[in-house]
Amino acid sequence: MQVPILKMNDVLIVTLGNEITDEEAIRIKQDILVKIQDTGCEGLLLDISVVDLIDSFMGRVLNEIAEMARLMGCRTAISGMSPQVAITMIELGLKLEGVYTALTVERGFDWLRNT
Amino acid sequence: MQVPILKMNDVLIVTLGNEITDEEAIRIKQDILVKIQDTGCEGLLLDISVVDLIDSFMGRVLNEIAEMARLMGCRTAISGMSPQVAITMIELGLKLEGVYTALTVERGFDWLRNT
Amino acid sequence: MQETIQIHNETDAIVARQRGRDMARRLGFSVVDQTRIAISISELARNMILYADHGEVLICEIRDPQGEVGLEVQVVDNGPGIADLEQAMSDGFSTSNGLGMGLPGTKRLMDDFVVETAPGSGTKITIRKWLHARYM
Amino acid sequence: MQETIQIHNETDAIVARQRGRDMARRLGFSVVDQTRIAISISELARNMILYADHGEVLICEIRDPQGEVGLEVQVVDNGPGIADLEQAMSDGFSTSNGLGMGLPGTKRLMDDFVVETAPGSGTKITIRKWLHARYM
Ligand SMILES: Nc1ncnc2c1ncn2[C@@H]1O[C@H](COP(=O)(O)OP(=O)(O)O)[C@@H](O)[C@H]1O
Ligand SMILES: Nc1ncnc2c1ncn2[C@@H]1O[C@H](COP(=O)(O)OP(=O)(O)O)[C@@H](O)[C@H]1O
Repeated sequence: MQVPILKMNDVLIVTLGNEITDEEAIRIKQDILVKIQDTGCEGLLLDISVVDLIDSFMGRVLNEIAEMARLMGCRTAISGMSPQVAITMIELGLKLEGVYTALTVERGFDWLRNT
Repeated sequence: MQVPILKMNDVLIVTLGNEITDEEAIRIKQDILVKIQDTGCEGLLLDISVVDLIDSFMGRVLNEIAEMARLMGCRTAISGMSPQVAITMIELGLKLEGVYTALTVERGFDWLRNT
Repeated sequence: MQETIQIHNETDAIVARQRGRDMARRLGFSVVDQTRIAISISELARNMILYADHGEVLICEIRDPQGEVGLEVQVVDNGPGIADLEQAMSDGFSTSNGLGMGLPGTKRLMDDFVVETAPGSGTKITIRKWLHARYM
Repeated sequence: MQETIQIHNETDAIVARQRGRDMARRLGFSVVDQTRIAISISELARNMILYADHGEVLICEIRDPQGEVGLEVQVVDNGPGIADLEQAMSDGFSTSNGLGMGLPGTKRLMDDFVVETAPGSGTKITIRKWLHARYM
């Protein structure tokens, strides 16, 4: 799966799918970081509205992307987490730290543009 | 116990009662998160003015609700904690982190509307 | 005054903490002390359900040799007992992914805190609060 | 209803969790419970790949003596087994710089969680979720 990265008003928008393998995760990370460098965007929006669960693998991928982007000077927002994903993630014991969370793509986008 | 969730100007208001069992806690979490998704509200106000103690079970429930709501992009404020609840909670060793606290429902509501 | 509450589930634990609060109020304890007693009963009764399945809570009025009034709670079960008490009493230690604050926190909240336990012989925890504590 | 999925790589793990979710849905579990089951399968199947190279996941409908409907998942491998199970079950413990949440987290998510393992004789983990849990 090649994940498309959309650039809109200095924000990179990535829609993450459900079934990311280790290899795809590595590619996504690289693609995003290269794109941050190429475009100079300071905001990254990860939309996870179609993601149907976050297990420890996926939680780690999200945390790593956010941390790597931050090291490059780019802020990350995550949008669209569903109730069942939020509940099970916390019950499993996972955390998403240092990431802004937003209900919708629009709100995540607005936050990234205004900070 | 079915906990009513009130929606007012894009803030969800939940009045928590005293005697919440494990099962009720699970239901309350789910009901609140689904309501966040359905309404798109970005503020959640938990009023605990009638709660007469917060033990480690109740502390965990409050922390979990706030953290789950945050993952979805919704901020939580807790209002109305009485002095005896605050004192005993701290003596027991519990913390409420990442939650805004307000003296009254009105102030919690104002804070959620203005941030 | 003395009361015994059989504990099998969380609803019983809620009843027990309410009874403790009521008796504390009748004995003249402040609202903060009533809450300290209620929260302690809640923690110990929940532990009992979690680790020993069931047991009982006894709440009674006591007097010391000087006539000082106090409230005593005994939380008694026939569960597995606690093998390493020192470890169990330390902040944050839990065998159930709990917060590990129940035992050390209850000790902080009360004036007296005594545990009698051995592996295989159950657990009895006695806690007391004095109306006019000589040391707090 | 019963299904067996051979697990050799992560794509198989993704298939297995999807099958678990599908069966849970057919049995009438809520979306949250479907997700609890799918995430548990994902954690255990990934552990299997990581620590035991390969194995299999069995998913089946079960009934208890009272006729209560449930879903059972068995995750079975012939890997090295787990020497210190208590340690492996504690939050944050990992021999692979993992998060160490897989086993304790799965236990929190499910109603029943049973591990059979010994060094050199593989690992079998059985987890269950009941449609109407009597204890949650
Ligand atoms: N009644 C009991 N019977 C057996 N073990 C107990 C009992 N109460 C407490 N324990 C043990 O003591 C540990 C610490 O208890 P506590 O401080 O209340 O924290 P928590 O309940 O969050 O684990 C428990 O994890 C358990 O192993
Ligand atoms: N199927 C298995 N075979 C052998 N060891 C295992 C297996 N599953 C788990 N373990 C051991 O248990 C430990 C804890 O597992 P877990 O809680 O899932 O955390 P993590 O996978 O992040 O290390 C692992 O680090 C590993 O040592």
